[in-house]
Amino acid sequence: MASTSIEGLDLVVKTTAETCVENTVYFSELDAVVGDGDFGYSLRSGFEVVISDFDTFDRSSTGAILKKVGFILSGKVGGSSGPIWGTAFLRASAAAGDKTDLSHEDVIEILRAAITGIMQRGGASLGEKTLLDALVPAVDTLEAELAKPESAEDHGVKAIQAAADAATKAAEDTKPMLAMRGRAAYTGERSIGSVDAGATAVGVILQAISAAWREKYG
Amino acid sequence: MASTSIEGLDLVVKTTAETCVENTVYFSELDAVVGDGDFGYSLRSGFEVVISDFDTFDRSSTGAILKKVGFILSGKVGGSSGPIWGTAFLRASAAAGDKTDLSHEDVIEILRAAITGIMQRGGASLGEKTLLDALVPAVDTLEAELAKPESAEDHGVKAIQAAADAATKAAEDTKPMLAMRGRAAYTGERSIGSVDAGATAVGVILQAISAAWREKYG
Amino acid sequence: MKKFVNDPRQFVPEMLEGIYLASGGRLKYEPKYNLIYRADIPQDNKVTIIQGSGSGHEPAHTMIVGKGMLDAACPGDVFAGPPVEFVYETTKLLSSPKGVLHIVNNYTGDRLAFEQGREMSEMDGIKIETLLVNDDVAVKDSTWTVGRRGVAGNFFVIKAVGAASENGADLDELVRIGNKVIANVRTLGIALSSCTPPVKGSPLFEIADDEMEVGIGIHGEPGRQRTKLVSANEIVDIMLNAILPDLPFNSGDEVALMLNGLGGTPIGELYLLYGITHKKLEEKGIKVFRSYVNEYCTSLEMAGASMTLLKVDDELKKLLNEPAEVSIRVF
Amino acid sequence: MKKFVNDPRQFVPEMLEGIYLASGGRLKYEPKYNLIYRADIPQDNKVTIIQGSGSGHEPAHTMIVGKGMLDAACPGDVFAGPPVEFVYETTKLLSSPKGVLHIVNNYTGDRLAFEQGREMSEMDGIKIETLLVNDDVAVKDSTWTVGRRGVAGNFFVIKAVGAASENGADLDELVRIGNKVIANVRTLGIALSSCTPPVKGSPLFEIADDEMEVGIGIHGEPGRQRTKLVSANEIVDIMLNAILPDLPFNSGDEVALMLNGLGGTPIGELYLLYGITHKKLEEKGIKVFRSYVNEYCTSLEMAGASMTLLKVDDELKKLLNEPAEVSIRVF
Ligand SMILES: Nc1ncnc2c1ncn2[C@@H]1O[C@H](COP(=O)(O)OP(=O)(O)O)[C@@H](O)[C@H]1O
Ligand SMILES: Nc1ncnc2c1ncn2[C@@H]1O[C@H](COP(=O)(O)OP(=O)(O)O)[C@@H](O)[C@H]1O
Ligand SMILES: [Mg+2]
Ligand SMILES: [Mg+2]
Ligand SMILES: [Mg+2]
Ligand SMILES: [Mg+2]
Repeated sequence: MASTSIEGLDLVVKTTAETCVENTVYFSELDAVVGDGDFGYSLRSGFEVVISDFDTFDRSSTGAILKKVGFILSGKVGGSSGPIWGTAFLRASAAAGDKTDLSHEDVIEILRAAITGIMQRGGASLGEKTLLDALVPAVDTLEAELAKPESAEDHGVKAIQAAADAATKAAEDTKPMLAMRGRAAYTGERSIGSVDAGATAVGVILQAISAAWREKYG
Repeated sequence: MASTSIEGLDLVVKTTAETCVENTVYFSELDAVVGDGDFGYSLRSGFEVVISDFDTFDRSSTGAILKKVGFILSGKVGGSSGPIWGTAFLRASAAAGDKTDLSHEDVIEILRAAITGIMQRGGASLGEKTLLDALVPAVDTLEAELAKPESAEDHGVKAIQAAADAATKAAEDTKPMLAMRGRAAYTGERSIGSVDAGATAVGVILQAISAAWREKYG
Repeated sequence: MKKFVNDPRQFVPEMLEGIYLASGGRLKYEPKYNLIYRADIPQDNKVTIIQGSGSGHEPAHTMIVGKGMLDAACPGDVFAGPPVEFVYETTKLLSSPKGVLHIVNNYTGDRLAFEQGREMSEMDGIKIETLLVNDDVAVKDSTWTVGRRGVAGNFFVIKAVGAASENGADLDELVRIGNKVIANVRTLGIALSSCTPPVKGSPLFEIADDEMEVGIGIHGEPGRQRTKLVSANEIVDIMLNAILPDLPFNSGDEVALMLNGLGGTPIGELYLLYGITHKKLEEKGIKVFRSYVNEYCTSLEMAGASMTLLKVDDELKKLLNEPAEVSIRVF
Repeated sequence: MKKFVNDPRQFVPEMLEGIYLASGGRLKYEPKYNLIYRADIPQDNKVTIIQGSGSGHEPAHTMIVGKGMLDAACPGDVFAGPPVEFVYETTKLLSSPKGVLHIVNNYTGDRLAFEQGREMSEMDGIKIETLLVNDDVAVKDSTWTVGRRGVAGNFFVIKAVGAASENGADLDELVRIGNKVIANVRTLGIALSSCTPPVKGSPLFEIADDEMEVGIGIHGEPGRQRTKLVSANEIVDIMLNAILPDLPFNSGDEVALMLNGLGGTPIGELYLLYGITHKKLEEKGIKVFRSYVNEYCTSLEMAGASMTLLKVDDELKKLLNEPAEVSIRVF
């Protein structure tokens, strides 16, 4: 992964959208344990539009693509996930700007911008049992792996797998946490013992991206 | 059963009341098959007052006792059963009048008066799948048995048992009938194949009366 | 049994006491006869309108006592008509010189209690007339030896005669208006689940997860047939196909349309059914004059709905538009 | 799933269309934004009052749009706050020179959508204020990092500001009144059964036949604890013990008392709970000024009830007594 092209971003966006749609029921069931069970259905409302409208997107830059996704998610997704995921993509879009090729550093900067957006929008910090608890360690790992010289040789295949594995493990680690955000927070002590739905989703999505990436670039 | 004394009527009334209270759930379940399942509960509302107030009844005549029961049932029992059973006891009371001893003929006359009352009040004829389909054959049998000379010797024990058996069998025979009265009538064809709740109750009550009668007079 | 209840046998009295206490002085309560009545009744210049029926159909009938509706309700236990005594004592206590109107749903128990109660009251010199409500089209005519059941259409009878009686109509006039409503109102109900009378403690009937009962009675009596649960569109068709040819309702008619919940079905589903029905009626040239979507006549917590159509003329339209006040507070 | 439904994903739009059609011209409907609004809104001399929230709580919030209540509701899907776009477009379409009031139940999703929608609308020059409703006492304070949930008490906020806004109150005045209601209203809910969102098709949680969930959220979120189902008397004690010390409500206070059904519980049981509660409050010297027994804020077909107490002063009493008109027809 010497540079992340429009093509690569297309792959990431499409895989994210398809993974969310395929996992509608699974994500909702995770949310039903201590939340209200709408998480997967909410995401689907937006990501199925991303899929159906994908070919009509303005592809002139990475920022243009991300902006379109951010608009769709803000417009169509209800619950906490609409504003959170919408903001993440819109902030990522602003960071990407009109670039058509992204360096490793660009990718990390874009992901950090998304994380900052989520934190500002939702007010959550690490350890409060949200998707941040999977997303942040994943980006940390990605940054560390991409900094290694060998990552230049395999188009980032190993780095992305490492990031996905970090997310999967971190999602599992949300189990003992007390939910402090979203509807799950109302369950207090009873939220302890089950994984966070959003964090788990991040792991599932990153694993899917990693597999698709290896398929194409590995 | 050379004559039916106040004592004998007490036994009949008490046994009827206790049997209805004991069979509350059973009678209601029978009614629930194609009716609305309130039959046993409705009867209980009245007969438990009969039991609790029994010792305060005016016992100066058989008619007085029957009148009191008729009043309680009319006042306390809802659904079709209140007017039907209430009318039956009130008509029986009128037929019994101030008699303190009843001949075989008196007993039959009283029962026939009750039957006529039920028919006038509810408009039902034989074969319409109501309690009449058990009560009428039972009284017919009782009349025939009491007419036999040997019935004078055993205080009517055998005659009453024969009447009870006729009722039990007749209740079973309501199975193939189409319900034409009460809430069960609304089920049309679907009422075929199950016994009528009221007819079955008559059988159960008469069997209980027969057992109590044998115990006391047999 | 998943209910808010203390002693199940005290369910009806405790509910009635709640209705009384929540009324803020607008209602009176006589526990001896399960009697809920308007605090400002009887009035010398108004016919007194009374209903009995069973409990378990709330808000019918105890919760629709109020100005322009019922003057009194003396229900029996859950799903059982009242004892004769309730009818007689209520009629005696609330009789007016203008007379008393008994509105009776056509069930043997209710009829017998009101017939006997009327006979007894007339011996006291009270002037009484009776309306028999029988709007349920569920069961085939040939087997209706006892006539049709009275179900949710009862609401329209009460609304029309209630309004007319506030306007001073005499007893004969109320009988004419009530019978006009009865002649023009038709209902069909469909159940998705059973219900549990508190004293019984178990469901009245069993029904599979993928089944529905078409033509259900409001006491759980079976209806036309048990079928697979189908889509809301198909359910509306089943209901319209049963109701429309029965009167019949024809193109050019105006109707009041009611989608009534049976107790366990949320109001959102009723509005969904309403929208489908409204559009299908319009396609057939039948105009909805006024719409009613809520619970009016329930069967405890039964999931299900009934559809009622009332064909209206100018007189009925005017009466339905009159105001009414009952103790159930919405605001 | 025992529901009247076609394609489950069309449940909300089909319900909204029914609400629109049943309104007889009193409401308008914009399907693009799940938007139900008064046909006579916006008005230049009246603040526009808007709520979003999730669907599945009917009659809240789409069915309480009308004079003296909400001017518009733009709900999301079942149990999901609306997308930002709904909030922004609704606010833009219905904005009045006197401003717009957003009434938001305190859930992350609702808050975020309304915050972002407000930012976007303010960039268009629209004057906006927000009320955050948070009346649920269910969960212990220490874990409420996100604040309390908004539940049935929402009704009283809407009723009070709706009445004031009909009387010409400006935006600041409505915020003051709304926050006074919010400061004085407390609710606790108890579920006897779960509920099934149409798209999910299966119950949100499992609950045994002899259990109840104390402090249930209106989206099926677990509450304080799962216990054995107890008698209605004991349930009222549990509710009062959670609610009364929280404000606290004291002897000498006057309150509006609401017994709200969660969807599957028949109104008869609500009146039974009401009667018990009314008497217990009187024993404690707390006077019921006005009573509300019905469904106001449901969780689909969930069996259960919530109790809401609002401490009232002369100003709130006057506002609660004002008339209101919504499209749900009772008569
Ligand atoms: N304030 C927040 N900041 C970041 N993530 C959050 C926040 N609140 C909830 N989440 C994430 O969103 C997920 C739930 O999303 P969703 O079901 O759409 O929200 P809701 O709680 O409104 O039903 C949670 O599992 C959590 O990961
Ligand atoms: N018109 C009638 N005449 C005589 N018996 C009747 C009549 N209608 C019903 N019954 C009897 O009453 C029984 C049902 O009683 P009950 O459940 O109290 O009446 P309801 O039909 O009002 O619920 C039936 O099983 C039948 O035997
Ligand atoms: Mg959720
Ligand atoms: Mg019965
Ligand atoms: Mg009955
Ligand atoms: Mg949600």
